[in-house]
Amino acid sequence: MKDFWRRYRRNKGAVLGLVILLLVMLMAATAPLLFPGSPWDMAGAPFSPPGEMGMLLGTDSLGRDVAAGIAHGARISLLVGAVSTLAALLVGVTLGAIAGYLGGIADDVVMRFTEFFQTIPSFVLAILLVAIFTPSIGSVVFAIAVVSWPPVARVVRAEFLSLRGREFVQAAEVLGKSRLAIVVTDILPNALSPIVVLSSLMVASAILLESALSFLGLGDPNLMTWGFLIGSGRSVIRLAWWMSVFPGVAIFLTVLALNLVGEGLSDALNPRLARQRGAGA
Amino acid sequence: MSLLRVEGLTVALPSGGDRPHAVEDISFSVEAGEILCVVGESGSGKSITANAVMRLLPKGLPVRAGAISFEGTDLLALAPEAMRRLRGQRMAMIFQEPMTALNPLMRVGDQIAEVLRVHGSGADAARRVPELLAAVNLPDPAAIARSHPFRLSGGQRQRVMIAMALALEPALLIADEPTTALDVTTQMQILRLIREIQSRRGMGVLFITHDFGVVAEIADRVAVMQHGRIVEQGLAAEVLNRPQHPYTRALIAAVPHGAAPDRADITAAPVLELRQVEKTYRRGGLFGARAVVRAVHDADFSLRRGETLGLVGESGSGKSTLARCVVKLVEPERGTIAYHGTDLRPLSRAAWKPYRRRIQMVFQDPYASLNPRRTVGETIAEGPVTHGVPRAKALDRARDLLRLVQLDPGAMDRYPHEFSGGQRQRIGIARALAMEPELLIADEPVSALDVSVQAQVLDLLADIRARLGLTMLFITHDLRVAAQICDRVAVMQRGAIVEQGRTAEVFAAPQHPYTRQLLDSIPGRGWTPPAL
Amino acid sequence: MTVSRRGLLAATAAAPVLMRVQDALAQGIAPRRGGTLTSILTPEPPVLQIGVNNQGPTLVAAGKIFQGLLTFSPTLEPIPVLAKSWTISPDGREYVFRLQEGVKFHDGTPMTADDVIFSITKFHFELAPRARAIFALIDKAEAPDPLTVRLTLKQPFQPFLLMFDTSACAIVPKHLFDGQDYRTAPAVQRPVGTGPFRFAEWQRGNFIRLERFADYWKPGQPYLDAIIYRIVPDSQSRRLALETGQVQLTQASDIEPFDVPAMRSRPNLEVSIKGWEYFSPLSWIELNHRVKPLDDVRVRQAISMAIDRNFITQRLWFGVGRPATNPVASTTRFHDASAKIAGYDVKAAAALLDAAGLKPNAQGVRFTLKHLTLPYGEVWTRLAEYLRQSLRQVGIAVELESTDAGSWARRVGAWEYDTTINFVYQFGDPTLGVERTYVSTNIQKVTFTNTGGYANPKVDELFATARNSADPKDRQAAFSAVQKILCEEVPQIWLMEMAFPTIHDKKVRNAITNGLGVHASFDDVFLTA
Amino acid sequence: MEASKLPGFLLRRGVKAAIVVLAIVVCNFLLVHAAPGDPASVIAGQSGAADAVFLEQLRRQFGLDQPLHVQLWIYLKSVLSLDLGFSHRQQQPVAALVLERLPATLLLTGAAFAFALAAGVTLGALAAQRVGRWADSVITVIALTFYATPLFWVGLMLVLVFSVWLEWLPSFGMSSVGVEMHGLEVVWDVAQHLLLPALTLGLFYLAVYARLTRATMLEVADQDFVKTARAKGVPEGRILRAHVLRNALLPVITFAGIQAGQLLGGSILVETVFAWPGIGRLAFEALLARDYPVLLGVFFCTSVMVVLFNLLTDLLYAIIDPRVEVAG
Repeated sequence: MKDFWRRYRRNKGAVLGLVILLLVMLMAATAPLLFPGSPWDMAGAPFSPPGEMGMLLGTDSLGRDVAAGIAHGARISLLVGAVSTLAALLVGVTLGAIAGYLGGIADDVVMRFTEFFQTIPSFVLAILLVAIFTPSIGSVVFAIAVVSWPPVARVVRAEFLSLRGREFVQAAEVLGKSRLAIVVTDILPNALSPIVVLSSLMVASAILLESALSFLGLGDPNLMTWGFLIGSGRSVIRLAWWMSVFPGVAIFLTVLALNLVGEGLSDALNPRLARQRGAGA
Repeated sequence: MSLLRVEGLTVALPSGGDRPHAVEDISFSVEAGEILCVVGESGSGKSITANAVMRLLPKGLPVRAGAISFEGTDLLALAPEAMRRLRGQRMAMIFQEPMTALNPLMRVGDQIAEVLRVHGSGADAARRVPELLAAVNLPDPAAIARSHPFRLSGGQRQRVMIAMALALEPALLIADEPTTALDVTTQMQILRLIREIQSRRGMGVLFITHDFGVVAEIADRVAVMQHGRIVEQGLAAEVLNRPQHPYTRALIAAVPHGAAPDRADITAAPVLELRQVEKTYRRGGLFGARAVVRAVHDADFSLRRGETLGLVGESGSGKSTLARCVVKLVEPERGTIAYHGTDLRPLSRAAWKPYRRRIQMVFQDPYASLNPRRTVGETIAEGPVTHGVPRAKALDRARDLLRLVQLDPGAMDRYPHEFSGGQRQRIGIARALAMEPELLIADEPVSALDVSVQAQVLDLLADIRARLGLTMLFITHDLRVAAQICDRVAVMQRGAIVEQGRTAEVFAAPQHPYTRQLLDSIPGRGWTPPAL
Repeated sequence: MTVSRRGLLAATAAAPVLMRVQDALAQGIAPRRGGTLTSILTPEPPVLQIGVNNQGPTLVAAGKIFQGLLTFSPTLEPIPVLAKSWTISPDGREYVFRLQEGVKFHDGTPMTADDVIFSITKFHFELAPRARAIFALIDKAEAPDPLTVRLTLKQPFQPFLLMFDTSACAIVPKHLFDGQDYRTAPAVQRPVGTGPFRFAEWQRGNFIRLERFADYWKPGQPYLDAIIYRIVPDSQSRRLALETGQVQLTQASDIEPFDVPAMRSRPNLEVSIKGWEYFSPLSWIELNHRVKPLDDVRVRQAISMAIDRNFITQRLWFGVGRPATNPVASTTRFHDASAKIAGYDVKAAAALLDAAGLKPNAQGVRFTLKHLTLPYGEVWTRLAEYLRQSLRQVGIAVELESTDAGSWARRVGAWEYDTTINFVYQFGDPTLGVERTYVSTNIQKVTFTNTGGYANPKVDELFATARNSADPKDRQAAFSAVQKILCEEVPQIWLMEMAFPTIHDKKVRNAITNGLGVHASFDDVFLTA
Repeated sequence: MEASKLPGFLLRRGVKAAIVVLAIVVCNFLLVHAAPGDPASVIAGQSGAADAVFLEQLRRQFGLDQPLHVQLWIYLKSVLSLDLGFSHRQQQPVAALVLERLPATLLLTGAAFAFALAAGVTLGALAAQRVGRWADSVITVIALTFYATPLFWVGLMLVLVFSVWLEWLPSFGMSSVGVEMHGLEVVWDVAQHLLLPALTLGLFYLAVYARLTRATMLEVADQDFVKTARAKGVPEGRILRAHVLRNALLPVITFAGIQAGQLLGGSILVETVFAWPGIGRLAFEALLARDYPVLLGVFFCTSVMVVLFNLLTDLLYAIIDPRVEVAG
């Protein structure tokens, strides 16, 4: 653990990312304190630019505080990102494990299935799903999960495939351990690091996906999200640039942070790659 | 003036290494028309020396001191461009891994032609390439030139590498363990090839190896390296037969002497009997191109209590597959695997479980055979625990076992990566013994280890076998090793056992031509390590 | 700021509303032949055949291709178009139209009484529900001569004439439809009418091009060579197109309300909210009376009083439109200004809810309502959000459900909603555009009927009287009465008399000359040099 | 691999592709029909007023009175005869609608893809070559930035800057209408309209490819055969081109193949922001209007395109990498 952190620290970008991420989380956590009441409350005059009338980041077309929106939106965006990623991991890891460990026909079937899901333009699929189950946080999370598990399955499968052939797994077989025991105690722990790295990136893309959906008006109408803010600010971008610019920046920073953290993790988890990445990134 | 002269060369290691210098103050020279073997165990700095001469050292390993003069010019002072012009033209290099040393996407011919091209003689590439391929005794040079590397065998690729190296008739050839990855027979051919070409052209050769057999085979002079220093150098005959430095002596002592011990016949009841076991691999599924490989067939043998049977053969001969069939890691299509009379082959996973205690296995790669995420203690105790032994008890036993394999019981709570290859192999053995097996299957247990370590592990195995009365199935490609440890050997070729019998007899009077070929290929078979 | 004020002044000063060609001449501006008018159409209409589709965009574009017998002034006086003149029998049952001479369809065939009768009694009767409802009153339709049409009604129907505008009853060529499925006839894809412009080209998702019809029956007209409607789904792109002069005219909801002030301040642009008198759309919060406690009149009144209609008009629609005062828009006939709904008063609203026995809980919530957001764009979403916040003030929690046009229509049609927003055209006369929402006889599982399920015999009776009497005075009486009752019972929460900004380059003249504004035929529109 | 083996290879992949397409068609059909709201009520809603008679008429037209499996069977049969059904909302055959929009999308995605790949690989290679130096850092940061920025937001910002403030480029549409243009003028005009959308769509994938190229190049650079080349005295420049880059491109190609579908997805956003008349927007509008036939058509069309594209990359791969057929 200690030298993990040491290796992680070596990647300056990753540290920066971690700091940003922590700040965003802090903001999400303290949103109700920073901005008491609902982010939907009409707190000031519509379209007042940043700084004016005590509105740090200005107000929107109904005089709602953009800053409040961003703070409260952080909670939802992070939540959606995390939950949908967890769901995707659940599906992806299970299928990937089955395919990779059992191999043969099981592998074939699962992989065809995965390929199939990767062939459908995922964003189109996401839109479709959300529309079918009517926009709500549930349907959004579901849609994101559905379109983001295939990469996990592929990675996990590859890992399992290679680990299955490794001698320590064969040794476990020879010791007479049960399949489940082997998967759980021998293979999974060694396949973890790529999954960890991947999931940090998945949270990032989940947040992007959510914002894209909200942008197209497919977000949960009762929840304040960054995507919604941009969506509502988009049409007035020339009247009130701050409405879409600041949430955009928020998304950018968060996603950036998650990516940096992801790189840091992969550096720390497999030093070989870290050397390759060199001082870059 | 020597062809190559290295003086007081010191190469630094990146900080945090186990020692400050990879190579420290070494001096040697290579004359035109001679072969200098630099011999040493892994980490002795021999490869770094070779790369330093080519100035192919990674940035992490800067040259700190010393001079390298080649044909009178100081290489270390040379501008990169000038150095590039020397490489491939005056001095060439071949590497250990023929499989990865060629660009997979480039036709072999083009890769050879590239050497000519980049050194300005691309004009006659069309003519020279086939010549060169012929010169390294490759059949149908034209065809080979047109094919991609993945179509060639390891030996063929190494020949291609040599052809490439010789393309511009360099004065110096640096060979970095060029035969280590090859089978004995191929290795012998390559060694002969290098020898022949070198003498024909009067090149100087700097030959890096860890195998004294190879040294005995081709070296004119030898330099022995330990921990980045040359501890002894001199004429091959001298060093091999009258080593002075204790380290050299130790190394040579460790070389398996190959003389088969003449043991009494074992007449005990057979523990394991294999009959008509067949395993065939079919590659490619619904959409892939099919390929059928008969991995094992006609490989009957029986193994009596207390006996050690050696399965010898080259890679791909099916020896490992056969061994894995016995422990159901591979499931053969037909045949019987009778263990004390009961056929194990048809048994289900569950039905197999009780036999797991009796039959255990030691694996080849000490780095891959231990789960990096569990402590040594757990690893060893795991087996018994799976079979219902209380954890505490299993852990105590594990401690004893560590002692048995000559490791400090303090190792219990440490993780594999904190151990050296030899130590890991001991842990692997301990893991197998924890089950108190009757039959131990050892799959190339020492081939990944350095000579000295190899010797220790072999002794350990011999000792344990004697103490516990183990029956052993010992898989190896190294005939010297087989000779040293096995009562009987079975020689495998392309999935079949072509000859088996008492070790001494097989070695003394091989019946099958292939066995003979194998024996002829033992490097330095003319040389018997002196008893020290 | 000063700039924009000057802009405003300019706008009012030079308002071309109702500026007919002769007025222009009087002002010394000779109508100029030639030039192409580029405008915008959103959303892209499915087809340009009025009748097969009667959505706004279709009417705007097809209004140049097709013509009706009449059109209407801003005060809803009939203006002759294809009908040169007309007479109505004293008993209000016989209508005789004299048709214009020399009117040709775009395929060259002359338009005759046959075409008119076909259009009325067959084409629109089958295709358009609205038309079917009213033309069902026609007892006999005859053509004494090729240029005369006589329609005899089963009973007097005073708003009858309002049905003869292009948007309600465009005259189509009989020979291209008779005996075919009107929806799939080839002519639907290449519409043929009598209008000043003929259909030329349609690159779906890109643009529609109409070109001057040389044989148009008004000599020398139209003035324009062509009209191009570009399809631009993004509102900001639309605004940009207008500002950069890529288009010279926008209408309906092309330009989002919040952009209107900026447009007003542009010296080269003309902003007008006139030209919707015929349609006079009125928007309201549609309540489902089947959902408790919405059946309680006090609750409805409370909701109505909890909403600040001025905020909505000023903040959301930026002054485009007027706060609604009663169910009949002030621009529709028989509007009674004396009937008014109670004004914005949060305290009173809360009191009413208390009276209704709906006490707030710990979170200050009396009860929760679902609100189906109208999926017609930005501003409607904003409106829903505004309603949620302002109703929360009086202790009503509102949960928004966002949906797409499809589901919205389905759910409203199937009564599967608590509250939603709705707006309908009034077509100039309460009988045509208001009645349908309140009479119990029209409670159907179909959109734009009395989906709210409000039922009041008195109201039914008064609407019936108004419908059946031929005398405007009697009708006015009935309508006034019904307006008073409705203002008391607030079956729906009327929000705004909607208006849509028509914005055009000052070079474009006569963009709005009657009560149908941009839906007009544009045969007198011209571009100044 | 040898040309002789190519047909067989293509056949195998072709069969595979066909199966996938079929599966997609069925799946799309079921998905879209799981959606609430039938098209009849939609049109009823939008035609301003409606009555039960009218609704019934429509339902019959749409074949919505048929049971689902019958509708599926009908759809499949017609799809196989390349008839994608009839859009009753648009009063047009779906195939016509889709094909009408297809070129625009192909142009957009094609341009974006080409740009992303070319620029991405170049930048990635540059970064790998100068690993650890400032150029590398700059490129990495740029890549990361675009990688982390929402597509539509980039689009908005580009419009804000280049159309609104600088007024250099048109902000929407595919061509200026009503202006008489000939030959090169048209091309130039379309190019101007194409620039911003293609850029928006391309930047994200540029980032992806740049990162990927850099990583793989560094990985390849570590491999033995590169060292061999050095030992042969091959100049660094040539090593990079002939040995490292060529090998590093393989994973990039594979990835590009997988990405094709995502690219199409992204085009929905971009086409909406820039009013680009392509199938992406058609799909979204069709969805909001519950225009089943069009949706099905668009999905069928996109999936076919993706599959075809994968086929293409497979082929390319097979040509570049001799080992392919052994890989099976």
